Amino acid sequence: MDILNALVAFLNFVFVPGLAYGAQLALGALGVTLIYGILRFSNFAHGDTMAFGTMVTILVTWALQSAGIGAGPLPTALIALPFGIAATAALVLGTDRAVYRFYRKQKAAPTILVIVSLGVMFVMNGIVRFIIGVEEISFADGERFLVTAGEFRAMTGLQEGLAIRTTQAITVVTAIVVMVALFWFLNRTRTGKSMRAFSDNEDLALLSGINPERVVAVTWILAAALATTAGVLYGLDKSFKAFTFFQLLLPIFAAAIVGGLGSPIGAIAGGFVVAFSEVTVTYAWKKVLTYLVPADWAPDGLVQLMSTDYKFAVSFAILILVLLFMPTGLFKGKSV
Amino acid sequence: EDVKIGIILGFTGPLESITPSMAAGAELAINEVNAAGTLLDGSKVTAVRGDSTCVDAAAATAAAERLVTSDKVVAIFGADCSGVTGAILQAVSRPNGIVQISPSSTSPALSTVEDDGLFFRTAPSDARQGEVIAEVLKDRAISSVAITFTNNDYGKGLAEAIQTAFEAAGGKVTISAAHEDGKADYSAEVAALAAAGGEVLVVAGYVDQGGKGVIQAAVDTGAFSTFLLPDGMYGESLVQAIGSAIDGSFGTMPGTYSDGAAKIVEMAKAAGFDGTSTYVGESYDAASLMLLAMQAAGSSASADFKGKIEEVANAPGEKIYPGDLAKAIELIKAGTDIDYVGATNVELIGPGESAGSFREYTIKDGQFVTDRFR
Amino acid sequence: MAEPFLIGEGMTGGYGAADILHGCTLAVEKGQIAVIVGPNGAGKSTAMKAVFGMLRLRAGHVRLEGEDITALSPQARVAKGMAFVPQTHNIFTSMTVEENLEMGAFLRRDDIRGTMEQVYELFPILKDKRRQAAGELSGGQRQQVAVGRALMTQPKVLMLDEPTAGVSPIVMDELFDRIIEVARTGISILMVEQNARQALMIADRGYVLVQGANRFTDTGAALMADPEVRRSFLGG
Amino acid sequence: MNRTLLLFAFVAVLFLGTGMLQSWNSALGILNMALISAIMALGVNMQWGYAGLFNVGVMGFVALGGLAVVLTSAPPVPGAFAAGGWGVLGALVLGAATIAAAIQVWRRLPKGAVRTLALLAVLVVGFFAFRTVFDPAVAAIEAINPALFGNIGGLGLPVLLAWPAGGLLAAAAAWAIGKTALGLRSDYLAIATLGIAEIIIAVMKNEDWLARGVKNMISLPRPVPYEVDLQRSAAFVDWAQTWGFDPMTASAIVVKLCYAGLFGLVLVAIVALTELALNSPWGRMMRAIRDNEVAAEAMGKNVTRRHLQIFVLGAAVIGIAGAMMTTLDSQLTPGTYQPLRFTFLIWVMVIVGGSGSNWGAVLGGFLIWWLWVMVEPIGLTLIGTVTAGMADGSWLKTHLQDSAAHMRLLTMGLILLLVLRFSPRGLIPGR
Amino acid sequence: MIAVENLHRHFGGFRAVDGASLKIATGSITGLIGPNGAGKTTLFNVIAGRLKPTSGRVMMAGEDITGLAPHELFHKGLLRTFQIAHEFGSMTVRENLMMVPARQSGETLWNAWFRRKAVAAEERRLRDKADEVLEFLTISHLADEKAANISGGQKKLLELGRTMMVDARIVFLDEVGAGVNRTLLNTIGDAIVRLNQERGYTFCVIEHDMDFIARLCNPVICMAEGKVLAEGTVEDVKNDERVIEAYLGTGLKNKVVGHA
Ligand SMILES: Nc1ncnc2c1ncn2[C@@H]1O[C@H](COP(=O)(O)OP(=O)(O)OP(=O)(O)O)[C@@H](O)[C@H]1O
Ligand SMILES: Nc1ncnc2c1ncn2[C@@H]1O[C@H](COP(=O)(O)OP(=O)(O)OP(=O)(O)O)[C@@H](O)[C@H]1O
Ligand SMILES: [Mg+2]
Ligand SMILES: [Mg+2]
Repeated sequence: MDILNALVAFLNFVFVPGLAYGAQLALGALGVTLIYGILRFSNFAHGDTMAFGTMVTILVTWALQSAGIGAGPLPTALIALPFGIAATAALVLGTDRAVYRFYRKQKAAPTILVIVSLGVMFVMNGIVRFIIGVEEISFADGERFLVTAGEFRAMTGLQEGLAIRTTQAITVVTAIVVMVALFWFLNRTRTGKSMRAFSDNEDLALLSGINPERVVAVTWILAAALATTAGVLYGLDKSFKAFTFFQLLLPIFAAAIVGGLGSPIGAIAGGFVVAFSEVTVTYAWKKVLTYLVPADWAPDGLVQLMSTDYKFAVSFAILILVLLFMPTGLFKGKSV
Repeated sequence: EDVKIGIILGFTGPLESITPSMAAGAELAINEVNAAGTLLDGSKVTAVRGDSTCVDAAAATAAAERLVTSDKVVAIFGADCSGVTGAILQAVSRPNGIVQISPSSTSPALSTVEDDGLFFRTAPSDARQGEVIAEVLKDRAISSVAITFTNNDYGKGLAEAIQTAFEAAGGKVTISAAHEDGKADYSAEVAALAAAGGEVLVVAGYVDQGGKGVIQAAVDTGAFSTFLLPDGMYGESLVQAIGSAIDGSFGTMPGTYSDGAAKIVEMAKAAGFDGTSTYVGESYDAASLMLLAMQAAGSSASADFKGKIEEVANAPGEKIYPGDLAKAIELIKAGTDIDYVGATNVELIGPGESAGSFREYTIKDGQFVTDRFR
Repeated sequence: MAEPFLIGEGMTGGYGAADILHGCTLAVEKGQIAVIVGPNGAGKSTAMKAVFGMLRLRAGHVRLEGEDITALSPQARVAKGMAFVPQTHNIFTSMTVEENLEMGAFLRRDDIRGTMEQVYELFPILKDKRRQAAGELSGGQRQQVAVGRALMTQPKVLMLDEPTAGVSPIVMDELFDRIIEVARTGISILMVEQNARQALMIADRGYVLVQGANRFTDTGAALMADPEVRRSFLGG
Repeated sequence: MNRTLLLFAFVAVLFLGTGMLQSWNSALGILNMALISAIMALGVNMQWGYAGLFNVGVMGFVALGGLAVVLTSAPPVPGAFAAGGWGVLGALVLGAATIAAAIQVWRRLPKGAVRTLALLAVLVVGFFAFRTVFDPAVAAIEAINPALFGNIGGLGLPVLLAWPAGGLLAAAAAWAIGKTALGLRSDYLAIATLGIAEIIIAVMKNEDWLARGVKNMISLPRPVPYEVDLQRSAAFVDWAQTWGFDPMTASAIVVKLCYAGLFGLVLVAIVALTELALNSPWGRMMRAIRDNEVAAEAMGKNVTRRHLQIFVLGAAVIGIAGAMMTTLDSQLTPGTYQPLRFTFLIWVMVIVGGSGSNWGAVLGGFLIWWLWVMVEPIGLTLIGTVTAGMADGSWLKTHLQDSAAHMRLLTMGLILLLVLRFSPRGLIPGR
Repeated sequence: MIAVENLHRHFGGFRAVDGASLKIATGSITGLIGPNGAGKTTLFNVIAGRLKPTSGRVMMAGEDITGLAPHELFHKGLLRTFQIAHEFGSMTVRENLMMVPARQSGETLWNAWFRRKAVAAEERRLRDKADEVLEFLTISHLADEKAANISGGQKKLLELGRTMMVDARIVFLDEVGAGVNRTLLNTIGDAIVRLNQERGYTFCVIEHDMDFIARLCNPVICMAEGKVLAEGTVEDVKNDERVIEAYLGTGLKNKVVGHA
């Protein structure tokens, strides 16, 4: 019997990684949910917007590093982040001008916009690969860990270690802060409310004196900021690779939808649901149980509900289950 | 005469990050031959690239169809992923009687495929490597391992081979779990692997793909500290990304007694790309074999040179290493038998299969230190 | 006669190729009430939209206080002190009642609490429901929200497209009372009504629109008195 | 109508042009996949264009169609069925029974803790019973020469039978999915179907006994002669030579034409049936449901039932196309099923073609597939032109040339945006 | 015909319908009035199967129809209109009407594919019927217009028109009059009376126009706060103190403005 070790093993392999991954998805999902909430379409280009923002940030980071500028224990990329956001904002505003605005004027159906965003995705996809290539890039510097597994073991004398990465901590904190800020912005500020009004009834918003172009611009700038932040934090934690960022799109959408499209809290909740359902259902409880039960009861098998082959299948099955009971997601999302 | 060779790899799609180096590897051989200028009495070889997308069989065959029927390539180099390789073989190479050599498709199913003697590959067989790895583990007195494999024919085939061989040798495999490439997070896989335990984690994946992600997560959480790295996991980028944490890990990769592998890395460096990237050696060898076989047949028509490929690749004969292509052409012209060894010690057995011998290495201070050859 | 406060003059235009309006003219003086009646599909709503700039006119002008505003966007007209309650889709369904009212006052920079209290006084039910999403309200309650939203603007001209459709008699009376009061403070009111008799009773001016053109124009009382108008348009 | 004809003429010119400028083999190869794509697009259009069902699980039905080919027409694996066939079948029946029992428990028992407990008990017992029967059977099957077989094998029937079988398999799956998930709307239905498609692929990848999983099934039988056989047939060679064709090329073209004929027949049949259906009271009812479900229900239309019907029909059409595609490839490789290619690309076809219109879907299928293949050379040409003026060996030039492959998707994106710009409701908008 | 027994429908904590019990007699034209938010539409929605009741029962001709789906009720002869028009926007006005009749043979795929003739004949009949209804509603000229593009009042007419396409037993009209020109509304009133007398339809009519109610309805039921407040003839109800206070009011305070 060794409850502490069991707990630490669980924290180290399930809770901390799940929490961090959930926060990463949530940050991405916040951007998706914002676009859906205000502009009413599922933006397939979000993954590549994240890639673009991260790419710019990386380029700036390199410049800063070569100029000898750093952020001490924190990654240099955090200094470069504002530049990334600015460039991405410029890009998406330009895209809106050149592409989306036309369809907005036409009052095109949301599915048309989805397919249009698919086109934008292809283009951005190409641009990113043109500029920075397809290779994997690690750009994290500074202290990688708050505490490593080894240090933890030495500190506590336990058999199991607990590792927490700096980026994991930053991501979780950022996700929560951004969620609260976004919720506050949309529900309490004048601009935020005008954005919701615009999404609800565009013609009536016009009749209330709301400037649609401004609403759209603010939405895109926020989306760019969210996408870049999400991308950079993810890239710092894992690494940057254009293709993976594209692949991220799926779990991000899953998070946004299961949380309820258009709801910032939903995006966070959805992120955690997706992450934890991936991590927990296929978890082999052997290790934890071995600590908990007397030695001769220790399980032989892995005590695993499903093998990890079915990780995605299981996490999707959980999403579907959630939706069957809450047809518009955990937090009563919108549907167009 | 202008000899065109079609290079069909997944330039876009899941393997897009390793394909540029593979293509460069093939083109390295082609440039070398062109520089010599002696192939088939001064023919110039040009490479025409096509995108296999790795996953879209229809797009891949369309690209191959275009290269063969429109660009008139005389042979196809590729593809990379076994699925599209098989599709191209059936839909394009066989109907048009074109030789196809894949540098990286390792699916056992391709061994028995109906190919009219047109299909070859330079990537070593999974079964053989499984045996080698089991030996390595045994020699290092390791009795239990966990295995994770990339969920495709290569990964699964290799994992099964390792497991069979290792268990036959009395070892214990605690878990053999798949991971998907290109995914965002591998916590779940690492959690399961860690729970199962084992002295070493065998990672039958790709270095630029999920394999690296799994190692990273395993190192970060302290789940494993020693890894066994089969051929797909060999690459500088692994050390660069993970650093000293994987010191002490070891692996196997196709390798020769000679310094063919080292040579190709040098040559690649001079040409401006990473020669340690996965399948670069195999790519160079595949292209070289194609060209040397043409020379041996004295013709660039597939029907003529398809029979010469095995002859060129195998003993007996004078051994040919990377960088020796000009010499090889001269030797063939002179009627001397050659044995192409190349970067990966190519030896073709059975129906166009590579036998492969392996190099065992350990990572020490961020360097790949060769222990021995098997 | 001096130029009316707001006038849409000789308006011709429609949604697509075919014209709906054919030289239709609507005007309202400062502090007066003008009521538009007519059969369904006559073009009343279209004319209102035209006055508010939500429809491209092929001919005709709209002038406010003598200034030609034909080319202005609806937003710009809001800024000039015009407010409009459309016939349908006239609330923000996903927002609360209170937020709907706030959106009405979007362009105002002063304290809006006073006005909001007035609206709540006029429509007490809205105060009870102020935290509820407007889309969950009953038909008549929604109509009250829509009118309340326009009142929040504190406009110079208030344009209402069938404000009383679906509201109960007691609320309708309150509403008309309020409209009279509002007019007395110097605000011009232009409204479409199917509860035509009540509406014409309080109207300074009445328009009967048929097929996109003015058929009768007179004072409210005179139109009420005209038997032909009563029979054909006011239900006898 | 004129516009429709013109657009089809334009697409025809694209294919003819490919034939003349590149090669007829290429053109026919693209055409064959275009025919299949058009059928897939028709299936999606039935679900979306007629009934507004946002099915993003196209890939799953395509894959099931492919699976049907293996199960019906792959040669049997000696001893496999005897080893574990009955066990697997028994386990599947057991699994279905468990689910049925669980549903009954949920329906019959009153709400409360008892119901939840009973449900859990049924599920847990069922799961373990399933595994006890299933696992050994699977192990037995997979033990049979895993490097080459390890699967239960097919029935060895003619491959043309596999097409309707693919439709049936997809329809059966769609029925089960529809029963559970069609209560969802818009993007929520989308993510559910997307998830189900991923689950289907996960099963196909990991259940080796079914169709060898990621180890792939290759050399599946085909309904048309092999090129090499034609090339070996003296009669054919003579025939080709009398017409002045190179036997090699001729054989490839003849085989492709055979495929094109088969696919074309299926396409024509499906278009005919869908057109008849769409322009009938049935189609009107469907449009009403799409426009306003609440009102349609109040007007006596059984919306749930209709949704299920159209979902199953659309899935069947997609399944048939999936089976045709696997037949054309003569291999099943579960790893190649990716949402971008098998779901979103089909959606692009439907939307660009014009949702709700059958001819639009067909046109979209042809046009987008042609583009998907041709953007590669187009992109390469583009880069070639751009870099032509630059100095050899300059940094930018090499960089651009190295990135040329990525012009493929970029070009695709640009063309997609252009097409949608000039016909924002699709090329042939539906009603 | 319809008996509603102690019906409740709550939204969260809010009781929109709060224990209402009422009867709609066969062959009557029953008026349903009440202040905004009294729960009239919610009651309709529960009866017509759109909403599930929180508790209580709905009987139709002695049969318990609580919780049946709208389309099942339609087949039992229960029709309704919507307060906020629910047209089929992308279909023409005529198609909006033609889709209504139940069990059209062309609605099965088999017939649509293989019995074209019979279907076509049926279509001609439906078309004639639809044109008749359009004629009556004075919107014949809009037959081929998309329903999304007609005016607000015309949409309400279309709502009504749909109920005229089939033989109903009972029709629930939710404020068909709001936004409809009064002259036309009189004609509609006549039609309702005619359908009631000649074909024996039972009607239940929600309306805020008391003149209209007075002309047609007997009895009249007044709801308030989810309950039945008063019930009886028009006169009874009109003179009921509580109804006046909650619903009717006492007319304009300001009467007429000066300028005229
Ligand atoms: N979905 C809902 N959620 C919450 N409250 C609701 C919902 N639908 C209706 N209500 C509330 O129930 C009450 C009754 O609404 P209902 O629509 O039945 O009124 P009504 O009698 O038809 O009024 P009107 O004459 O204005 O149409 C209203 O106060 C309304 O706010
Ligand atoms: N969006 C639109 N597109 C095309 N035609 C329209 C549109 N809206 C209205 N119409 C047509 O314009 C004509 C006038 O419509 P309008 O809405 O102005 O009528 P109205 O007088 O307000 O009628 P009501 O009293 O029924 O509201 C109608 O015949 C209608 O068919
Ligand atoms: Mg109107
Ligand atoms: Mg109501």
